[in-house]
Amino acid sequence: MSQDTTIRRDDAGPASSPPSGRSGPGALLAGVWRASGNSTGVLAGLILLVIFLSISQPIFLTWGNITNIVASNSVVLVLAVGATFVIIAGGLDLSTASAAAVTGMTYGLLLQHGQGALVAVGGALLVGLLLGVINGVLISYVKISFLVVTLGTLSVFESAALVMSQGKTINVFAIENFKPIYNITNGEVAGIPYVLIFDIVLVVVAALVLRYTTFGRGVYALGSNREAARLNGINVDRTTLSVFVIAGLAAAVASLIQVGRLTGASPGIDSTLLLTVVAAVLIGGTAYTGGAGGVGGTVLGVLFLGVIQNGLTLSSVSSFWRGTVNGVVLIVAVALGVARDRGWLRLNRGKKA
Amino acid sequence: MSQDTTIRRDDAGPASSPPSGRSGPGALLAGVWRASGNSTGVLAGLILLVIFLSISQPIFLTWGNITNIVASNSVVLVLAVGATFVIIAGGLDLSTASAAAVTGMTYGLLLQHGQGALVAVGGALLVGLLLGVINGVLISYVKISFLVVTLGTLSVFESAALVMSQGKTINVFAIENFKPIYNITNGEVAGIPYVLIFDIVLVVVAALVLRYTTFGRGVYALGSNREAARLNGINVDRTTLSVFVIAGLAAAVASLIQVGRLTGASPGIDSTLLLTVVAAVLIGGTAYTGGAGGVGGTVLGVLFLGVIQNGLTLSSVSSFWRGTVNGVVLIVAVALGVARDRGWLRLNRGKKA
Amino acid sequence: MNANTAPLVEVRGVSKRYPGVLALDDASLSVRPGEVVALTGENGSGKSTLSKIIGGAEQPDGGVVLVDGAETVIANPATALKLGIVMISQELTLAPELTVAENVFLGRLPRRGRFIDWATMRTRAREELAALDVHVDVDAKVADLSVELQQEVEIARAVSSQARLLILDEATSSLSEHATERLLELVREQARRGVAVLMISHRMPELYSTAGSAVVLRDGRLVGTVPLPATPESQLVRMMVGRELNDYYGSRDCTPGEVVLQVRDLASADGALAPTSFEVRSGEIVGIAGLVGSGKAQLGMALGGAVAASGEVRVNGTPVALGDPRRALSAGIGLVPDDRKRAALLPTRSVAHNMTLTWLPKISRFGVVSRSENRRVREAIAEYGVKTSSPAKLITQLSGGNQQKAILGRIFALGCPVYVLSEPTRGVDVGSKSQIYALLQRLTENGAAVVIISSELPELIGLADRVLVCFQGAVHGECSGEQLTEVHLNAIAVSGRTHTEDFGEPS
Amino acid sequence: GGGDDASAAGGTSGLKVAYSSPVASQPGQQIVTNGLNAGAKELGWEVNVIDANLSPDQQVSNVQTMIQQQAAAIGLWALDSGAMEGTYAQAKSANIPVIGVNSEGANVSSTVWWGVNRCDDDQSPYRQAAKQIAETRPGGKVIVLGGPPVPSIQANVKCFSDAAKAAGLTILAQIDNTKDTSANAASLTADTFTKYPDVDAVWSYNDSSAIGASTSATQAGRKISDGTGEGIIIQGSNGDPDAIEAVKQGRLSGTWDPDSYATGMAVIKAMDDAKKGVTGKNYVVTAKYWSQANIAEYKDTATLGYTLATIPVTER
Ligand SMILES: Nc1ncnc2c1ncn2[C@@H]1O[C@H](COP(=O)(O)OP(=O)(O)OP(=O)(O)O)[C@@H](O)[C@H]1O
Ligand SMILES: Nc1ncnc2c1ncn2[C@@H]1O[C@H](COP(=O)(O)OP(=O)(O)OP(=O)(O)O)[C@@H](O)[C@H]1O
Ligand SMILES: [Mg+2]
Ligand SMILES: [Mg+2]
Repeated sequence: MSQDTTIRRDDAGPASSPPSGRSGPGALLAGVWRASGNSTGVLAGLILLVIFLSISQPIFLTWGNITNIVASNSVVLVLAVGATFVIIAGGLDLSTASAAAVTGMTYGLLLQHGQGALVAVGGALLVGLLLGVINGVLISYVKISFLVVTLGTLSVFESAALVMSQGKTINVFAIENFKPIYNITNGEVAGIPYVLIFDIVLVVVAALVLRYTTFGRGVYALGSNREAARLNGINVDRTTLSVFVIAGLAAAVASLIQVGRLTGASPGIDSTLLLTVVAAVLIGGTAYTGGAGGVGGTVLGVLFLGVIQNGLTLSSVSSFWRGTVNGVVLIVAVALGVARDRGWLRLNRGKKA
Repeated sequence: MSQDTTIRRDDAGPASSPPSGRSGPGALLAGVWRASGNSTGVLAGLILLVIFLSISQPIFLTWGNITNIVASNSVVLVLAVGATFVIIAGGLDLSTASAAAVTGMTYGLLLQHGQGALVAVGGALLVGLLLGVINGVLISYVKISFLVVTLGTLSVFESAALVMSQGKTINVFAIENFKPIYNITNGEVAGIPYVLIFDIVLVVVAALVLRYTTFGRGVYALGSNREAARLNGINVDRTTLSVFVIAGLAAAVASLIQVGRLTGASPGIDSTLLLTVVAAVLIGGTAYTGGAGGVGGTVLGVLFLGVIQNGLTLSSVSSFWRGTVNGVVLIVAVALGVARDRGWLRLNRGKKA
Repeated sequence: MNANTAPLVEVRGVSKRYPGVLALDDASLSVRPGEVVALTGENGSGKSTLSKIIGGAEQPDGGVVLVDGAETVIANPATALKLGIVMISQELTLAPELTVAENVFLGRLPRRGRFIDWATMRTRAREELAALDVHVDVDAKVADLSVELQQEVEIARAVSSQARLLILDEATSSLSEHATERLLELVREQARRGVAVLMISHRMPELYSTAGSAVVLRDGRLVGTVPLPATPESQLVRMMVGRELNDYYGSRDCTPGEVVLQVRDLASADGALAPTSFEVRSGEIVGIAGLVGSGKAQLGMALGGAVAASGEVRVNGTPVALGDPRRALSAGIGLVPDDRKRAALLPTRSVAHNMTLTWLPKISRFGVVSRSENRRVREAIAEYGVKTSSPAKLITQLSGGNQQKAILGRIFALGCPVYVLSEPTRGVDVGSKSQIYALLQRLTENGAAVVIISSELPELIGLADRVLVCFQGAVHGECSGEQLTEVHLNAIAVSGRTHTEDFGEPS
Repeated sequence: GGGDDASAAGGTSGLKVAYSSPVASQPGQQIVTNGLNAGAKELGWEVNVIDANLSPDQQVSNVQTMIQQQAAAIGLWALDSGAMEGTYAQAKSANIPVIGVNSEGANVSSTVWWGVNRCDDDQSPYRQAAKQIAETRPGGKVIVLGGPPVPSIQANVKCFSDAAKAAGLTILAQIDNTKDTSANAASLTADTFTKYPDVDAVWSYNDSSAIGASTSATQAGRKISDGTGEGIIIQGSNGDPDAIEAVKQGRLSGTWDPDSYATGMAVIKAMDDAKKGVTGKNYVVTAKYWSQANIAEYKDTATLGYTLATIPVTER
């Protein structure tokens, strides 16, 4: 099993390698299919799901419903983008949902204490950065395993969020300085929610950083072979620290969106959030042992999970059966990718000898 | 980070390798210390914790409290022993807590429908085996990544447990055929709880299987290098299937203990159970990438987490602060192991070079 | 010699396609009991693919495999093992977390009753290793051993498994001369006992001393089968690379210049390398020889900053901070480590990204990788002869020798003043070796100082101006000019000093 | 204030009692703890609260610890009342009275019930809730927001749904917020509002889900009704401080307050009765509905001025 780390086997494919130059008109779909690399199954599953839902639920393809999907999955998306960096680097940040609770509480408390909008946002980001630094330093300089560190900080951050307000939710709705964030998270321009624009910018920037910067290359190298990365001049400790800082900042940003949406900062943590975030990254084709994958796949993963949820709600599936549908759809979608690899679903792949 | 997979670095030590024959009088403590391999830090942490609690909480070292610790951690222990096999083989079974809910419901329903004690127990074990087979077949024969499969079945099993009784807890306390299991899980002989005896037998058997059977060594080989195992004629698919079946059976046994203790079968799943089980295995020194570790370390891990919980309850630490204590103690304990490795805590280790 | 016995294994018209390459195209071969067949060809010609098909690790797309004259589907390695086909593959197939003893008996652990008999396993593992003249703690974890010792463990496993057909895919490539000799003797002995052997190697002397015939592949196609040692080497090489190889080691037209690399009392923190001092001038190639465990690899690692070390290293007079590969690189020391898999390859990345890893600081501005990346990669692939269907191909899908060329290319392209190359031509075919030697000569002509650490003495003698010999963790002697012979080098490597009287020459 | 009763109880002063909290970090449970402490103080008792943190298994071992520490009485809000019989039996054989909170069992001495959990007559809170909605919006369309599959929540959902149908309301959908977070409630209701834009009211099993629904209603451009006027009616339950705020700000139409403070005190009262030999009783804590009409009268627990004699509890 140790090699069986990517979602599909064998062909780690060009998902994250530079486009290999072949082009030509037509066959666009086949191109996407081929290029989807490790996330083919999820892409195929997503397409089938969208087709099925558009037919069975007329409301599904309305703009209102689409913006709902975007709004309800932005928190997961932002956390998942942060987690993608950590997982590509060969780590895992179990503390991410707890860190978001702390940064959200920080933002809420600062607002409650009469701080300005910028100070509150800045404070939350700073605390997110700090939490990332704590994880990163313990891992890269004290040399404790990332699993132990983030398991420990998961618990510590959760506790810290509770201590901050004695377990109470901080209601920020009536606070004047909350308005800017409220307007941004809930507003739209020309019918397009600001959050959607933000998500797109975030994903594009993250993808560019991973692909076209020395830092991004270092992250892949670190996850692929730590020793080789070290010997080839990558600052392994600093890169490790950086990915955890990115995860901490992602937690802060996610918590701002969350508080903006819910108009209150709660110390409670959704116990399924961590698993959802990690699941999104992994089914998006990022290998859990690191070194392969990318944010493109993560977006697919988040969308896939989000569309299933939305579909389940729209189709009023009984809450007892939701889990079954959810799990089966996930397994089947990924099995599609496996099938593709084994040539069961040949699509314009060129003949074998 | 990809190499930084064991809890401590470098010296993965003899934790999983057979006793290497050297012996001699004296220096017993030093021997245990040396032999503790990957779980040194946790062992040291556990010893310090026990000393601290014995002094600060007079009730801590009473037999009643000790049996309480045993009783409340047996479910985690049994699941963790199953998880140890899977993790050594290089996998991870995220569905284990959900599987336990299904087997517990099976047992409860069979009792409720008037089946005999043996039929009910047998039925639960059979269902556990079946759930393990489902995971195992999807992973080893359909070739879907273990993370996706068990993430999917986590959700499906959870849902199945809810559907089985429409979300209701099945109270079995008054059912005559429940008595045997009740007496076993809560009874004792000569002051020693049956559960403790069962735990010891289970751990010893599991340790012997891992050390002294070809199956056990195949599990290590698989986790250490899947391709090497395959090329050397180890039946990789069957071994993979087997470890998931063991995890399924462990879930069934754990659920029997759970129902015996709670006198009711509940479809609800403790959301922290999965993380606790995995944490116990990992802090016990089993590498999450597989190939190294063992049940001895897992026992230490379970005890460590169990003693922290017990200590927190006895010392009436505010529930807000529990997480902080928990997390800090965990990180510090493992840091002790790291310190040992780097020679900061040299203890009769023999000189290098 | 056993031409009339029926073939044990015969391969007829086998082909195998990987995405983008036809690795095998209608290839055929047969091996008889007691016969040693050499399988040769350039890097990427399909040798490993063919041996994997016989070993059950891969399935052919076309063609048939006959075992004992009957058409057989070797569905998996377990089937192959049952048929008595044992393979040592090019990539080590050890379980690194397990002990040496277990790895020797992986898949067939000795049992007493239902349980594994650890005592017997240890004793027998010790015996099997002793037969190869290897003395290593059988309870040691394989991950803690050097590549050479790991290779020995793998060989011990194969040799002890009573094979009918033994496949050695570059089994000697990471062995020292002494260990190689020992293995080849063992192979000849097995053949005398009726075992069929298929050996793959890029070292001509080995083939000539051991094999009875050679099968040559080029681009996946069979070029021909010739008897050995009757066929002259030049003809065999021509069959392999399609041209004559003149001036194998090449030559350089320059005299050593200024001292570029100054090493004073360099010692590794773990004690594997005792304080060592030497200098290398620009335009000079200095070789480092030594037996297994002599510390020669450790010397390279210490120079490249890969391990903690003490002492002083200067490049062009500027001191280099030790124990930090980044500092070493930016000071101009380019290191190629000997353990490709552990310390050089990024297995989940493309050929392109593997190559540019080291170039990143040079080809990026403000942390952003320049657009010229793709062009540079394509140029380097052409220049260093890396055979790949696309730069975007995963590096692990390249043949072993081509992986090595990609790694060399990424360091050579840096234009460093100092190169430290540990086993640079491991697994590289004769034609490409010659190209690499020519490249090295060019690098030195351009003023670089080169340190080559190698266990192939002919290579050192052919290339180096002088050779330092390591013995028990320290440099114990230097040979140059007249004295640069295998006999001299071996003498120092084995005992730590020259026995001048034995040769009757003044030193 | 109410020290008279305590001095009358005389001999029981100085007792150490214990309470097993299902999840001590939730705001409502904290208020229960405050009530427990206030009641204990009045009697000169000491109360040790142990947190099961949502794990039934942990709760069993917590109660076993209490039995070992020989608590004088044990209060227990069972996470899963179907799964505690063995534990109750162990307490009974140790002669320790067990007071259940919203949970009963053969070996439970007495139980303190939340009025909101009753559904036996017209005055039952959720039947009133249905009636109120039907009065404001005759024949209105309602969304029922349920929670995790826990029997007590399911019973409440059924109580409201049945009453709603009886009152002529149409239930468009029942959606379950199984993750029990505002964020999840917000996503679920956002999807549902898109599907049913003409919804009149949302009834939610708890406050944090109601706040989630309020968020998505606002985002969908809907006004929240004050309970009588136009807009969407959103009723929560629990009387969380956060929900009280929301009612004040017009983001919730109202919340059903079970009075957690009185609940805590009632547990002490039941323990005191049990110590005096009075067992087998049901104490029902009266629920209050806070809406925009009466929210101005809301008082913080600290200023309520309850004593054990004056808490709004009826005994049955
Ligand atoms: N898994 C794979 N996926 C794609 N291509 C592959 C794979 N394995 C091998 N190849 C390609 O097949 C061809 C033959 O490779 P093979 O490993 O058989 O060469 P070889 O003769 O053993 O070379 P060397 O001497 O370098 O070991 C090469 O072009 C290689 O890139
Ligand atoms: N006989 C041995 N037993 C155990 N370990 C050994 C032995 N020889 C070498 N090693 C290990 O291998 C490591 C690398 O060996 P070293 O660099 O000293 O030798 P080398 O001459 O470079 O070997 P090679 O020819 O394999 O490259 C050493 O640090 C040591 O841990
Ligand atoms: Mg090869
Ligand atoms: Mg070497």
